[in-house]
Amino acid sequence: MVFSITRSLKSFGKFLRRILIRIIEKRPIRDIRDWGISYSLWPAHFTTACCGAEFAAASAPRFDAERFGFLPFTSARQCNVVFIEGTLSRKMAKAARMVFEQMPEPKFVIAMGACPIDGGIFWNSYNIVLAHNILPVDVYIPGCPPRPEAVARSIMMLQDKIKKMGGAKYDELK
Amino acid sequence: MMSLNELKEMIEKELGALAFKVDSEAPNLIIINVEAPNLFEVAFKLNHMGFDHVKVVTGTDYPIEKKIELVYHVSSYTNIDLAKVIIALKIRLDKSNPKVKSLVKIWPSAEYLERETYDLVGIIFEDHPKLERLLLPSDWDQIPPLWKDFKIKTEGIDA
Amino acid sequence: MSEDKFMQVLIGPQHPGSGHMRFIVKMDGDIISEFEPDIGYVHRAVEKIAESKRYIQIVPLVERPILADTANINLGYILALERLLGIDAPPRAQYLRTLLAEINRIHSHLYGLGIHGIMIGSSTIFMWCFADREIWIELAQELTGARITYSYMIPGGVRRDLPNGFNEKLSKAIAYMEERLKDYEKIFINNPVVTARLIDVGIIKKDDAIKLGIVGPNLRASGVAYDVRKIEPYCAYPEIDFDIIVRKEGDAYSRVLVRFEEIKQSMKIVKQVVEKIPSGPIINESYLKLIPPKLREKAEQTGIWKMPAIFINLKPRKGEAISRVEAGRGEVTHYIVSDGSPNPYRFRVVTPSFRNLIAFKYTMPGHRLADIPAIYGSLDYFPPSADR
Amino acid sequence: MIPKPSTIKRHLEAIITGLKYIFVKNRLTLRYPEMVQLLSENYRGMIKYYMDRCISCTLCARICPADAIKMYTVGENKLPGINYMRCIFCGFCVDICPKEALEFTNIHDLAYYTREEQIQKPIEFSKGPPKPIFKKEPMKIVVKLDKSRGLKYERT
Repeated sequence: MVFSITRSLKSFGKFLRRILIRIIEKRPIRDIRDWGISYSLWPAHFTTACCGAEFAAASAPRFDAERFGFLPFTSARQCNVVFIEGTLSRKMAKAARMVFEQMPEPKFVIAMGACPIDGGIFWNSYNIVLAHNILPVDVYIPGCPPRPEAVARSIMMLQDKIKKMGGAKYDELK
Repeated sequence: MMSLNELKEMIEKELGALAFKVDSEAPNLIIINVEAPNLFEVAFKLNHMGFDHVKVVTGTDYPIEKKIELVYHVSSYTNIDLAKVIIALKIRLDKSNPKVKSLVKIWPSAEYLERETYDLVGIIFEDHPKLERLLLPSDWDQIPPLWKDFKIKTEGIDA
Repeated sequence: MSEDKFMQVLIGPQHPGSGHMRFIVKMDGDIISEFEPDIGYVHRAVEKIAESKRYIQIVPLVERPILADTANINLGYILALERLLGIDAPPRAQYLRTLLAEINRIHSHLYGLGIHGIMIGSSTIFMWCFADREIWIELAQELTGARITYSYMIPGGVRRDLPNGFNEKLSKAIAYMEERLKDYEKIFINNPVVTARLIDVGIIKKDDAIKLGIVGPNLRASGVAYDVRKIEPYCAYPEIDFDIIVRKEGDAYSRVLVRFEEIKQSMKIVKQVVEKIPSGPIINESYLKLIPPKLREKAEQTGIWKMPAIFINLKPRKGEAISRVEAGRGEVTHYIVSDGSPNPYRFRVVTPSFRNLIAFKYTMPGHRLADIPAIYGSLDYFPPSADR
Repeated sequence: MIPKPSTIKRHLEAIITGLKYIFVKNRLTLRYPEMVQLLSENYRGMIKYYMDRCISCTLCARICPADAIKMYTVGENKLPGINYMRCIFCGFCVDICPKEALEFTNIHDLAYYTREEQIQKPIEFSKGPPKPIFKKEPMKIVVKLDKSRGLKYERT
């Protein structure tokens, strides 16, 4: 008896969830949701290499990336952006993948600096991994290291991307 | 205040037959060539003289002669006279069997430097407290990367 | 039974208190009993790549690992290369090198202080240091044309002359900074919260410091008066008056203080450099005459010098050279083996952070888990520079 | 445990210093998309290429530390193209060019959605770097140093 009630409640919950997702995916609500996501991008506190110095400068007072709702956060579980700050070595690539998998959907990747894009000056090293080979990169920032302004621009570009094609990212949710 | 040559003579006298060649190079370098079996004793004597820390441990591969040259750059913190010079302690090892007694007991500062040299050049330091991979991933299965036969890609200037 | 007493804790690499490295810590309750740093997360094989590059191309390569302190590591490489080439920089270039090295030391120390601050929970000092660091970066950018990666020194000289009005800007920056450092003392250095966390934590005794071969401010905080700028003066340092800051305690707090006082000393050096700087060329005569006359004329007006084409094919003599310089974090040693070809046969660089790595292993045991960030920050460790 | 008077004094000093900065006008945030810093002439930003001045000497491609500049065959000539995915902005190519065919611009704040658009072949390279897009015309400012405020921004 109790068993059948819980089962029917469960299936009702599933049904409700499906309806809710359908409503959220509809135009006005979807736009509000995407707007919300685009202004609450929290990168995981995950420094892969030396670009972290400029990333720190970007979140420091002078360039203050927090104006975009961009707040570096400690735990990967509460984050939705992984910022590849410089070279990915083979050891670090495993960690990057792990951090990315720990994050909840929807999640985004920004590759900062020449090294994760195409190796930069280290392109012929035996120990580096390119970011796009292991992660779905959304925005690339060239430069070695990129200026904090470029970091701010990449955040703006990611916000634009989320607003324009946000829904496409959440196929897994359905 | 000791001149470079005086110091060189002093070291020659101190080491005697242990070192087969002592060179000096301006402005601040003294090069001591040592046979591998004598290395530990020479290091002990140098430490006793006041050279108290290791700056660099380098392994260089010479594929034609089938040798690996191991260099310890040693200097002093406490003695101002000795601090002005750097001693290069050189040993040549067979590439097929690059084994040498670790100097960590004499100079604890060599610990990570030797471990890195093991990792990247493949020299085995006997009696080292922890001879494991340091920089390379632990599943590295190729030859040591700083050997000359480990090739990395290069590109020309044409697209 | 005794095995059960210990617990292994892995910290990093994704952790705000670890940087790009991992700590394998064996805990006995709350006390650290064994501490093993696991590095290599930023190993990019600088030494191997250098063998495939020309001598001039290594100038930007050596900078990348030690990004917070590029001018000094650049200088070390150039000194070693100049020893092989048998060439010297003219006096004005020597002064300009000193100037950039010291500006860089200031913002490298501010970086270290800021990161240390946020590790022990004082985000105010992080914000302050990173804000004031921008002033020195702005000055360096004015001089070199880049924010952090200057690639300013080339064999036989430097690339750009002092821009107009630089002295005035510099004196304003120093005046501002001197006032500001007084507030730093009040809000961070003398703050009881900070002193409580740092005093008597992570002590490295003088004998241990020598035995472990640690370098830089960490060594000087343990009572060893070793500074390459005094022991083996290079560039303009022989003609400049400054003090080595030494403290006896050897704890985390004294390391912070040494760094803090060194900022003041660096400002003193910078002041003297701009006063004493001689006029004259900034590139060695033998390279200067290879620049086409038309470009040379223009360069004299703008202060932006061109490079001669010979730089692609620099061929030093056969042999080896070693150089040491005092970078912000300590002594950098460059060792080059040349076989007379345009590529180095073996290139070796040992950075201060790599030599300070050993301090982790021998300082941490006996402390509590919460002390790890306090000690780690005080050592001013920069993982990419250790891994190279 | 009762804290020592000196400890209380130091606590108070820290708090007062903190409070002081609430009132001191010491803001230095560069509100980026609205404000853009004009960089000096010698800033090593993205590179502009003048095809008519180029003599195809290949010096730029040979000195490039990151192998970012490559020589492309265009008609009979070999002309340089740049790969911004690798470029490290060291400026060696500009400094070694004997004919001043390469020039620094102070564009430095670009990001891309794809990798492909970051490779510039000679023709695109000669058109100069892409201009960053702003939604609103930004305020151009120059950075001045100030004795009491540190960095100060002035409109041009």
